[in-house]
Amino acid sequence: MALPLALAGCAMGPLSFFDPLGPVAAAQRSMFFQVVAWMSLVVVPVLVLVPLFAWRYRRTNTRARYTPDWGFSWPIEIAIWVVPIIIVIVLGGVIWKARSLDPYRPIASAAAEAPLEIEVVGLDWKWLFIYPDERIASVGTLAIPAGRPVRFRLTSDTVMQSFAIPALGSQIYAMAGMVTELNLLADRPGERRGHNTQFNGMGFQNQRFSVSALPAGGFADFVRAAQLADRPLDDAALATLTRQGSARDAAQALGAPGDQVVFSQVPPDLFARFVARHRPAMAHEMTGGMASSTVPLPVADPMPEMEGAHDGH
Amino acid sequence: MATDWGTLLFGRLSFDALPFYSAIATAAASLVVVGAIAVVALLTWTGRWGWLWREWLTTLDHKRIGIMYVVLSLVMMSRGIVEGSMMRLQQALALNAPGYLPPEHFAQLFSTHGSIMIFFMAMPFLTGLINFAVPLQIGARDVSFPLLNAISFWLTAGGAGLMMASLVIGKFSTGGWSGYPPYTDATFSPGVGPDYWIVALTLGSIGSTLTGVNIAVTIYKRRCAGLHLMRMPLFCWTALCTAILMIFALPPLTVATGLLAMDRYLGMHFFTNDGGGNMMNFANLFWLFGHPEVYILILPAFGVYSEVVSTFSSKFLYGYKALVAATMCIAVLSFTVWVHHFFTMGQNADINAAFGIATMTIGVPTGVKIFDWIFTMYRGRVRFAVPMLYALAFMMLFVIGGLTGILLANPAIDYQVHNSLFLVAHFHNMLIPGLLFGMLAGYTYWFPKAFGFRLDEWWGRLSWGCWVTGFTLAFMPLYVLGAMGMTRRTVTYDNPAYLPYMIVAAVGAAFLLAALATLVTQLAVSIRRRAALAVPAGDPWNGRTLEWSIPAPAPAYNFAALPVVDQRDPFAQEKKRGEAYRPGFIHTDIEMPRNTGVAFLIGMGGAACGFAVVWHIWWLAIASLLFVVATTIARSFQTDLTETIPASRIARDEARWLRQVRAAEPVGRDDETASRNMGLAEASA
Amino acid sequence: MSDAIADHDTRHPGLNLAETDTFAHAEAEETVFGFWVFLMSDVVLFALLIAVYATAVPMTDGGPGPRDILTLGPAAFETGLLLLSSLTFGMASLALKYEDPRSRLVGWLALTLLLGLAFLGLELKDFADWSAQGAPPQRSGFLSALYVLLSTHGLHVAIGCLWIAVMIAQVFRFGLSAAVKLRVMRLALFWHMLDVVWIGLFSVIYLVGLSS
Amino acid sequence: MSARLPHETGAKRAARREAGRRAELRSYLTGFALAVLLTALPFSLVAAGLDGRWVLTAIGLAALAQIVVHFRFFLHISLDRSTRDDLQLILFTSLIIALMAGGTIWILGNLHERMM
Ligand code: HEO
Ligand code: HEM
Ligand SMILES: [Cu+2]
Repeated sequence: MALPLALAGCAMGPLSFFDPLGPVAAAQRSMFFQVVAWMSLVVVPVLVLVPLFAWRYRRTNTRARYTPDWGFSWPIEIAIWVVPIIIVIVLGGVIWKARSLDPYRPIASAAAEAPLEIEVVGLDWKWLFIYPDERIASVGTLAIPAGRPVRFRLTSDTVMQSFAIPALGSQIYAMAGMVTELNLLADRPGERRGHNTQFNGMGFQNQRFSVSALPAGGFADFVRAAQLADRPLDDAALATLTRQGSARDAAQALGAPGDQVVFSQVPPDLFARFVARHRPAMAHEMTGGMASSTVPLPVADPMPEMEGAHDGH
Repeated sequence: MATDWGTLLFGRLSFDALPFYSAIATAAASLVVVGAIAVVALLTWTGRWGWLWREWLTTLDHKRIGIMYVVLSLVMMSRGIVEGSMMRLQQALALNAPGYLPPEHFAQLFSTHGSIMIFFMAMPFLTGLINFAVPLQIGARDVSFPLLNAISFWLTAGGAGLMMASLVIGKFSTGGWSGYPPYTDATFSPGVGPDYWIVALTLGSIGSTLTGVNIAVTIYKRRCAGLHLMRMPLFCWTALCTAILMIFALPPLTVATGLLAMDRYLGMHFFTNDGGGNMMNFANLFWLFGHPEVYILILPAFGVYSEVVSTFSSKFLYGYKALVAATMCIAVLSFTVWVHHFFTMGQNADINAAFGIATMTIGVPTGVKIFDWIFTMYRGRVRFAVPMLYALAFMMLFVIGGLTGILLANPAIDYQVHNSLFLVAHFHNMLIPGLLFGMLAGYTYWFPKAFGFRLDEWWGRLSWGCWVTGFTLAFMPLYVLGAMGMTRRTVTYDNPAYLPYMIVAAVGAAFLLAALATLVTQLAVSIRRRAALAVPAGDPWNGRTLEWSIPAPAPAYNFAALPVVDQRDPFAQEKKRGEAYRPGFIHTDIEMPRNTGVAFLIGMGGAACGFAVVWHIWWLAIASLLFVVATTIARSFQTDLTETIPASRIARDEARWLRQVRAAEPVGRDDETASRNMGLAEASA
Repeated sequence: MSDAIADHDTRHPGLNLAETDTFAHAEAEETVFGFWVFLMSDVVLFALLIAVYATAVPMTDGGPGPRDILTLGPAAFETGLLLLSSLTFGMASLALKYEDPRSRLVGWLALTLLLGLAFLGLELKDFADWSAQGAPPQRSGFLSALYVLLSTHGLHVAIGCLWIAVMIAQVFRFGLSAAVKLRVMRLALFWHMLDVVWIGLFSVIYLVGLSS
Repeated sequence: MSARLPHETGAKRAARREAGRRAELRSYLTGFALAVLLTALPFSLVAAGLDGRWVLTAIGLAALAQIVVHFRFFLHISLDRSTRDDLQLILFTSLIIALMAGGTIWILGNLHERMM
């Protein structure tokens, strides 16, 4: 099985870690093969011995030895316990080392730049990406600078979702009123895709987005263009976004072409307010108790539509 | 006011609940209704209602209850496989196209399919085999608590009935078999779907908890003289460990679904987004149950393989003690690994690593088992009868699923393939070649003991071929799709690279449908040929354990005289010493529990209560609950609960059987599948 | 059954009938043991509810926390009632074992029943008081967990009360038959286990909640 | 040891019964007294408004001790050879509870720390 996967390589498409764009996914891929290789040490013998013994000791083969009362042997016994134990110890070591791939752990990079902060809000059925320092946001597309680590902080304004960009690395859940973290790095420019992997309703299959790892200059251009574009993330835009529908639906409603929208003039504490909607006490801590953090989000109550779309009619 | 009366009487139930929202749903519902009407008509036509009531609905005989469990399981399996195939067809058609299933219907399908397959196919199947075989293998006349046994069955059947009802009245949950809130909370799923899910699972899990208690106590307290624990057949060991897992692993499920019900019905805040709810509690509770559950499922299958490999290799089981130890290791370890189902939730790397390593540890005893079976074949005389074919296919395919399990157990790799079709491939790889093949092997193996005739061999092999081909084609491509990033529970997709794999998988699903069809055909053919396939002497496979030492079908009281055992594989040893088939010296009267409708009534009362709760028909909920309580109390005032089978009748039965044995011609193993096989094995195997 | 049963060998928890009723004692080996196994499953359920409660304590959503609504007095009183009921059930068990006059057994059972009902009454009063103070179970995750944990135990007590009533009826109807004895023995296990569970509950909810 | 020695006279048997009964009564009363004590102790600590880690420890220990008392005196679980079966069952249950409840608190505590 490993072989076709390895051969397939880049043919695996834009959602696969078998065609990695960053060190985390690359490490995961190599670990995948490592585990397969170690496991083969015991799996291959099984795949060989089962047909071999079944055939050699088939009833019609009267030449084979027959020892009906034999039922134990220390050497065999020791081998079948000890070899797997050793493999488990080795693979346990692999796991122990792989703790460095903890999604919360910042990724070191050659560039001394601080990681780019991106805040991610899971909506039905799209992700809202907020660049707090740049005061821009996007839906349906995620642009990141290649070579600079990115630190995502995630929450959800609806049910649980799981944020994944396989080519870059790990996925992690996003839940309402809570914040999870994810650190990723694209080590070279490229185009890939990301999605939600946790079923969350009837538009789940559309919750995908494009990922562009841009060269440093390209990213700066992206930010500048977004800031200049006159599409503020105001209350009306937020109300549209939080309505159920895909990124394409949102883009359409906002009069943007295609399935992506980029926003400017993002309110500074938008993410905190999304969190606060579901856990008022928390936003206080996040923003150092600033009063603004408890200002309710001016979003339309999504309840009425949700009823229909989640439960169907 | 009229509307208030309507609500009072019918709760949320209205004509909108009928499945006219899509042609396919209407068709499925009609099929259920037509099927039910057909069964009722057939029973009335053939005048079998009385027979059904006396012989089956009121029975407390562990063998019949076991058979009813298996029948229930096969019925639910048919639905589950059809649903699985419908999803495969959808995905084969869904590249940049809506396919033929609307998303909501697709979501109901994976939810019902998963819930049915786990709770109303796999659980009843293994419970049925355990019920049927364990008392026979330990030389007992019944389980410890026959009435409780029947209650467990009827509660489970009630849960299954609600699953079927959800097809006709209202809709099922769309939250998957794991039903994660807040998606399944009232805010996001205000309909009846999750309520059906909660109620059906609750009935099933009460049934399973009670079964667990019953089986564990039976094995502890009812073994025949001389049958020490370390002389028990391996199937009994796995049954014991499964029972213990049921006792301790089902409470978390009850808590999880119960608290979700509190959220939904009483507006509480256990798992809601707001109000201080925390869905992570649900994930934690669900998998505290969910992980041991998969070992509840697999252990009895392991037990069957142990019996089958030994019997069809005509050899002592290799490494009996190691197999026992490995079984116990698996049972205990299965409580220590649940976090691997939510590595991506956010807990720290140390916790993930600890649980990842613990997860891999289970591979060691599992591997020991596999090698033990391999070395059981070594220097044996292997016969490729249907149960053995299943065992061989299992060993080859299961290790691949085990390998992918070890991959998933590595948190860093799981961060990638979690929620992908890679995971779906992994668990079907465990569930079909592991669990289902084991159940089918057990079904084929013990069928003659239940009904007195073997299953047709040719159709059995054909079915086996379909299962193996179908599984391989339907699920191996999913590993690749998962690695390509395709998520589970996806109704449509836009990546053309997925399509070829999806088509192969759909072809595989067609084979699996054929496997189901051949299984049914096999049963029909075997019933028609039952005279030629009869094995009245009771030992068609040259068996080694106690259940083969009695007639087929086994008499209601199992053993004319309770056996005494002095070593492992007692019947094989008896045959070897030429001591088998000796008449008992003295026969005594046997007291057996008398049939009663109480269990049936309690089960149906439970189901009615569940239905009423789903639809908020509170008067009915209260009435049926009171009915269940009253029935229980009334039963406790009944005396005269047993009936006596006179010694004379037992002696007569036994004499008749011994005449049949003497009349039967002993067959060698080459003629095992010929109609000459009357269930008497030649002395030299 | 075997001779082993004839001596003091008990293979089940609870009352040992070996000296007074061999027949019931032999039956008990299986029946009472089975019920005990079931109780273990039930205890796990409570342990999980307690764990859920522990994780829910901070989830007050700005509403009342443990210190705002819990009071030690009623808890101590409820604890006393349950503890006393354990003793009265113990007396009932002895009356059963030594085949005292029926009235004595019934008397102890009835007393236990009263104590159980009093406990339930107090618990319901607690619930009513808290709800009146703006702390109903719908207020927050913490309060949901509190009510559900307490009322699951309460539900068990209620079932125990119903069971006691049924057993009183059965004593009148059947006398001290083996079946009745076995049922009372199982009921005893149930009742005592409820008290054990209560130890966990009052320690975690009231004592830990109100200390520190 | 056996209760039914065939040559035992009626009067002797009655006396033995009476002795057995008194012993059991004493056992119940002892259990009750210990349980009251082990309840009163932590209640009074908390009522006195004491706090700190040691109070929590004391509450835990008292609860544990009281559970043992209930098992020993009311449920008649002992360390005798013959009752090992149920003792093992209790220990296994404790193990499961430790794993499940302990694990839950550990994991959810960690999640709480990292996500809220
Ligand atoms: C019967 C069912 C069954 C069985 C037996 C198993 C067995 C195993 N499972 Fe699987 N599983 C099953 C059913 C499921 N699993 C799941 C999910 C699941 C996940 C979570 C993935 C995720 O959600 O992201 C992990 C980590 C594993 C790991 C394992 C491991 C390590 C084993 C081991 O027990 C395998 C052991 C066998 C081995 C290893 C092969 C033989 C051993 C040899 C040859 C010796 C050498 C071994 C070593 C050196 C280790 N499983 C889910 C998903 C539920 C859902 O999300 O809907 C289901 C239903
Ligand atoms: C025999 C033919 C079978 C087919 C064709 C089949 C097919 C499928 C499909 C298509 C899915 C949905 C995958 C997705 O999420 O995209 C699925 C899910 C599932 N299947 Fe099967 N399956 C089969 C047998 C079984 C058996 C025997 C079991 C269990 C004993 C089982 C248990 C499950 C479970 C638990 C799920 C997950 C449901 C969920 O996502 O909540 N399946 N299956
Ligand atoms: Cu698992």
